[in-house]
Amino acid sequence: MTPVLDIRDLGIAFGGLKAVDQVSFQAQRHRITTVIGPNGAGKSTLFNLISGALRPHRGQVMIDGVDMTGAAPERTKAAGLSRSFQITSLFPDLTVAENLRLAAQVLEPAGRAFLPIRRSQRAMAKTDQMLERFQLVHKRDELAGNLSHGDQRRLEIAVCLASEPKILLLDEPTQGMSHGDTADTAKLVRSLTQDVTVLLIEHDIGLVMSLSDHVVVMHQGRKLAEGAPDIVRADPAVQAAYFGHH
Amino acid sequence: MTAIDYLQFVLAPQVVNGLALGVAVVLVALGLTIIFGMLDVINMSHGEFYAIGAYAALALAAAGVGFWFLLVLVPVLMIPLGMAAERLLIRPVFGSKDRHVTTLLVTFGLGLIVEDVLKIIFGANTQRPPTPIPGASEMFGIILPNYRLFLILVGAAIVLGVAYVVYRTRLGAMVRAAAFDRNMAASLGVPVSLVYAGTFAFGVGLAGLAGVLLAPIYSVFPTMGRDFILLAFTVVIVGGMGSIWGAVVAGLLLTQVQALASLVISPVWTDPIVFGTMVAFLVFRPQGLFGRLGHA
Amino acid sequence: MTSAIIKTLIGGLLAATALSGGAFAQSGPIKIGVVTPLSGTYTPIGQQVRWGLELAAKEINAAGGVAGRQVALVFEDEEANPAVAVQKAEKLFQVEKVDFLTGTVNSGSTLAVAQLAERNNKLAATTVSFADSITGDKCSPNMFRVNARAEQQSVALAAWLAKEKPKAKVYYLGPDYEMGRSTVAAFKSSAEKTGSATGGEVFAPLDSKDYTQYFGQIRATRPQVLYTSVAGNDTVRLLTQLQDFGLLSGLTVVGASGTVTSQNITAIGAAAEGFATGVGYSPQIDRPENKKFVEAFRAANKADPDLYGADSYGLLFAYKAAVEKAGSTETDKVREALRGLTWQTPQGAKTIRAGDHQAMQPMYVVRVTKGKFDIIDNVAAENAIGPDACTRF
Amino acid sequence: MLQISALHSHYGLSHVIQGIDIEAAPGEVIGIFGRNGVGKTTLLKTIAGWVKPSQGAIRLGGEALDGLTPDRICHAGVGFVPEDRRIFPGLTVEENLSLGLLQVKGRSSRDEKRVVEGIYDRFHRLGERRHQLGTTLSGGEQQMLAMARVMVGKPRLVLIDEPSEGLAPMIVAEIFAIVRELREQGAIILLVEQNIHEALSVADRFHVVERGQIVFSGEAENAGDRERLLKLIAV
Amino acid sequence: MHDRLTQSMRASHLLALLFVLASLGLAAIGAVTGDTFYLRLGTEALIFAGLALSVDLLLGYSGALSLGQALYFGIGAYVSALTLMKVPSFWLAMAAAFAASLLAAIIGGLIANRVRGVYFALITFGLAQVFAKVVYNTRELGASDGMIGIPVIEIGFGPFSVSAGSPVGFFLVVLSIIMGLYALTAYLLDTPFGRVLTALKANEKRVPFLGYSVWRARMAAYVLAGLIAGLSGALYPMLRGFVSPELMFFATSGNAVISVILGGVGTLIGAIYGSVLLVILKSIIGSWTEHHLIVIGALFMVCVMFLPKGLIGFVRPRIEALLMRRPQAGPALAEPARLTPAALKSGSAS
Repeated sequence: MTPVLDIRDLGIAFGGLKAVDQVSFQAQRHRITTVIGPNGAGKSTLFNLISGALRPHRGQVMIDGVDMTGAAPERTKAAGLSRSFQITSLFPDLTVAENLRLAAQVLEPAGRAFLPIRRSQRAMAKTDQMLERFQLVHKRDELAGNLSHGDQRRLEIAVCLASEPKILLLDEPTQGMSHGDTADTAKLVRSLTQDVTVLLIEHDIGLVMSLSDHVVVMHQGRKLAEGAPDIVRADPAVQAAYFGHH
Repeated sequence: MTAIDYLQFVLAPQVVNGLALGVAVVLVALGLTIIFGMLDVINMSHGEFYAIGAYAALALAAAGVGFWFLLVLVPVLMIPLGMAAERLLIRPVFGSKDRHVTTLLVTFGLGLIVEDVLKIIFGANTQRPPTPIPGASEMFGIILPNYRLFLILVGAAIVLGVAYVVYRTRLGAMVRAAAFDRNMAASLGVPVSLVYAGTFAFGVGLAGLAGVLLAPIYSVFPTMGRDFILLAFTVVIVGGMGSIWGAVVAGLLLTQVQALASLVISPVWTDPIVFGTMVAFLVFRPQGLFGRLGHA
Repeated sequence: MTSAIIKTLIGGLLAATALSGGAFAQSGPIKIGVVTPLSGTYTPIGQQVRWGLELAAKEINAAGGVAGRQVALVFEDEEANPAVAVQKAEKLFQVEKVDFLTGTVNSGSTLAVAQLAERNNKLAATTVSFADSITGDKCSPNMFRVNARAEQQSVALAAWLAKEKPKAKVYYLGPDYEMGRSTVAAFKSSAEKTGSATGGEVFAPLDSKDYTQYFGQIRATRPQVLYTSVAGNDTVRLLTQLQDFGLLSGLTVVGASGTVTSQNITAIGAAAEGFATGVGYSPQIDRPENKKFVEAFRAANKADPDLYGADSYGLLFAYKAAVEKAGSTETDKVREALRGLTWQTPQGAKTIRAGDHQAMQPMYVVRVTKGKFDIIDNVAAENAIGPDACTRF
Repeated sequence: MLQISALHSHYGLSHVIQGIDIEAAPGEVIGIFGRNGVGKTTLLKTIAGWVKPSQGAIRLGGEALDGLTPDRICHAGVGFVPEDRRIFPGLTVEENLSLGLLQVKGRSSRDEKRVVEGIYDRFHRLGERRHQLGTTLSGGEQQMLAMARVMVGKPRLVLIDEPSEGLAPMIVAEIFAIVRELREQGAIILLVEQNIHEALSVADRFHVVERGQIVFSGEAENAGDRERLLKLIAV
Repeated sequence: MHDRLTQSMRASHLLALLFVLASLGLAAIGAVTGDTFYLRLGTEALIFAGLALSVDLLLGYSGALSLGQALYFGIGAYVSALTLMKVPSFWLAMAAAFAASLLAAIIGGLIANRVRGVYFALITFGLAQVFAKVVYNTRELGASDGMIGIPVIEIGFGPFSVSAGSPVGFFLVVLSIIMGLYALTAYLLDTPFGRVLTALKANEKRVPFLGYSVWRARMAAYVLAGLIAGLSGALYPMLRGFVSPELMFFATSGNAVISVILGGVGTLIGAIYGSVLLVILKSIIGSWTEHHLIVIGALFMVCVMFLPKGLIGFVRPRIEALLMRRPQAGPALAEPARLTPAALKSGSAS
């Protein structure tokens, strides 16, 4: 079986700095793959390369066996890849339900684009389903900009999921959350794997260890190690990267 | 017409006259580009500040103030006006999400008002202060009025002076630092909001100075603010928002293009050409020739 | 509920205007609408129009009015924009129920208002626009012109030029828009008829900042005469720049009547010296009627009248004569009365040619001497008028 | 004396600093450790005035800093070396340095010159490149410039965020030498650093931050505290 | 259950209905009193309301400020005028204006949509300026004088026909066309397609990651706005019988922007109310003083600074609140109490 996401030898440089350098790994279907690494390791840049926000200078991005290297975000989206952002990027002037519906309306056939939104039944149903699943039903008509931070982070994931992607890229979904919210979110992310493959950036090592099926460690743009959580954890190179050089 | 005649009577004067116009355009564009580069504000009322400068010069000259003193007095008088405009109109909307658009709209409204107020105070008729330096000089058969010669020199001096302040002094470093990185500059002790207001006022003062200098050549009337503004915007965009050298190069270049193009095609088409250049730059090189001063 | 309020409001508004407009139209004052630029670039001209009309109305009313009825002027600002002019003209016709309309300055406005007058079956006149087309190929049975059109001006000026500088080489510099091109063409044809040679021509964009870019061509051609038809601020710039560049010495500058006027002559200063143009009016015209008019105008407005002020002043007397002759303010009757009407104005008798509604008038050539226009030549009305090119009526 | 008590701040809607207390005396280096995204940077930004505290107090030598604008905080004696150095791109090395002089008011231009020359003596590479644009320097040189820019102002409190990030080990050692010099000048230093080993070599005490709160405080010299620290932020 | 956008559109529709009723009232009164001027002035206000509508579609939904929308208005007017002078057919003129403004908007969009924000504003400003200058100097188009002599046409609707010269008749025709354009725009904004446009203003960066092409959405909005402006412009020569280059000048575009700001950005109906309001204001101030620029300028600045959602933006949330309360008054009493503040906030915040 082909991996749902196959990253081959990916690289990009800004000026002289190799932000991502020869990174290769695969994400297996319905598994959680987590990218970790100290600040500036190139994790977010990697996400940008995969999702089409940046065009790589070298290497390939294969989604479900199809080469999507350098494709624009709307095309990687169409290929089944959905991503969230480290800094919440919602539509603050729209309500929670509208945010979700906007994402879900890609599910509708193109011909519906010019029919009233009420007729987009699949998108409407999906919206309700997402509200339910992410416990946002009672907030459906609130403006996304007025939600609490935790709710915004959750909505961010819900928006990504509303378009029924194959792959979900989550960039620090628990950033800025309280302990309780973090635990809830972890549970939520775990539950997502029934439907999708998850690629995660996360700093909370406890969370990474308990949640991930596979961990990729990045350091200064390069892949330092990869493997099962506890194997990676024991790797001395990884320890050194985190604590500095001796 | 012989080739020599063409060169002496047509081509050379065209280039020299284009230079004088270029200096005028640069003078108007200078304040505009500094305000844009520093504050990210498109000051649609810049032309009206230029008109205020010209009218102030006219009124003060009528009250017996000499031209040389006006060159200093008018810009100085414009500073508090600029400060007030920044404080009352720009700052309240400066933090809004659509700063570009809101400041553009607010200054657009201000321009409407100023134009009408000038008409109420000074009447609708065109006026013109006497040329402070009369006469003309001839060099190699090219006649250039002394005042234009003076304008070219003073224009160059002003540009150099402004460039010196901006690029060579601590004050200039503070301004540029605040434009690049507001927070970092503040953390080094730069009083950022004062610098912003001061820069806006400085730009307004420059517009006023341009008004004093150009009034004897281009005359004074209430709608004069619209005169240079499109060309000045073009110069700012082509030169790179906030770049002083960019404004100089683009101002001189565009006026030369205009001057030389008008030799071969109907002058009416020179506007579309200049404008086409602006569009081409916006589309293909939005940072302009020289990039920008900062991104506040 | 709100809609009800709006309805009532609008209803009241309409009812009020209907009352004020309709019921007293025949017995009250004769209303004359003036749609003229009171803001924007043409404001100075609009001001002269206003002053001239106000003075005439005052005098006519003091002398018992028109056919015993007082004259009331209703002003509207047209912002030198035909779209606004038409809207305001319609307001004057429909709401104010004016009997007659005047005041438009730019020819676009005049033409658009002429068409509106036709559709409203009212009469209008211009005292400023001099585009030949207004009483030529775009003539209208409802539009009259009491000022001199471009061709009259050119004929007079060319006749003088042939005497003053026979077979001179003339260079033409016009503003690059319809008016500029037609005035240059008109003068060129008149001047070539009287023996002048054409040195070259150039059209500068309207609102040019700098005319120096054309000076090279002018110097290279070495003309004796420069004809120009730029106006307003553009003239100030052109002439002072010519002076600054030392081009005025040995060059006779002539131009259209709107080129140097009382609005910009002060700003032009010494650079205006020697400028000659063909006009239908000058404050210097040595007639007692004119002296009286100039004095009254000065007393009222603290400014000299120029051709716009004088022609606007004269218009009201034409209208008065026509209404009194027709014995009515009805459009058809007044139109008939205006056709062929001869009446007295400060500058002498004018006659409206029935064929194209263009006033025939003696033409003067005036030249700036010491900041004032001096009359230096004149051409009889019938020699300047030119052929009737109107085919519509 | 630095006193931070019950400090809270928000970044947008996210409640980043959730009640932090820190005290420090002149000449003390305090290490602030913790994983990414726990609020270390926001803590420094809040002290520097880039982020307005939503609650709590910051006092330096008895003077209240909370709620002041960054330039007022600077003049109160706070120097800030932020993450990514924030060298002004259009300014030369010397101009970058000269802005640091603004912190001390009323210095004569001769004094200022002497201070700058002192910096060039101390950092030869900056002296050699004084007329180059600051951004043309290498990462290590930029970090030196950022620290020198603060040094010339004689601050009482220096906030340093990740000075060793992305730098080669040799340069990291130099950077920490500068931190020591600052300490010797009598400044209080708050040091956010991922390179725990280097940081502990200069720090007197440290705090570990997790989700906006201090979860552990210890002495740099105390072996037990160090062990606890490593456990807390271990991979 | 309706979402907030649908809800605020419903409030807009109520205001639109109110507008139509008031207009019909005016028409009725006008017909009774035999008024011509006010009806024709109203017609003109409606035509310019179409232009304002197109500005609002760009500014209020896709977030792009066009300072040169008069370009398409002018193209529509000129093409309609040229057509009418050859063949006096309403439908042909509208079709020609449609085609011409479609073509022009595609070309203009390809140029202007390369940039954003303030650059977009400057490019649209310049495009209109240059094009207006060219028209101003083209003799075949009447140059600076414009073109007169556009015939008064009969507008055929199957068995009926209305004369463009009839004040009431043409007022009603224009009213239905402009309100039709409003309805069409409002309809489109309530479709999945329209929601993508709305998303552009809210957070353009996120849009491609939801699977929509930003460029295509911006182009669609631009072309649609160009068409609305062009079709509105096509009506102008039918009303006034002439066209002049001033229709494309900045003053025309600027007035449309002022109308939108006055009425309320992003409300659609606000553009229409704003346009009518501006005409009334100008008419009142114009007869009182020639210094109307001061009043308009000051009002405009006040709106930008203190009433960023304009008059309708001020009124509409109240109507929304009313609308929300009514249908849910029965079963869910708790619901409206919680929703109202949010609905109110949506109007004044942001």
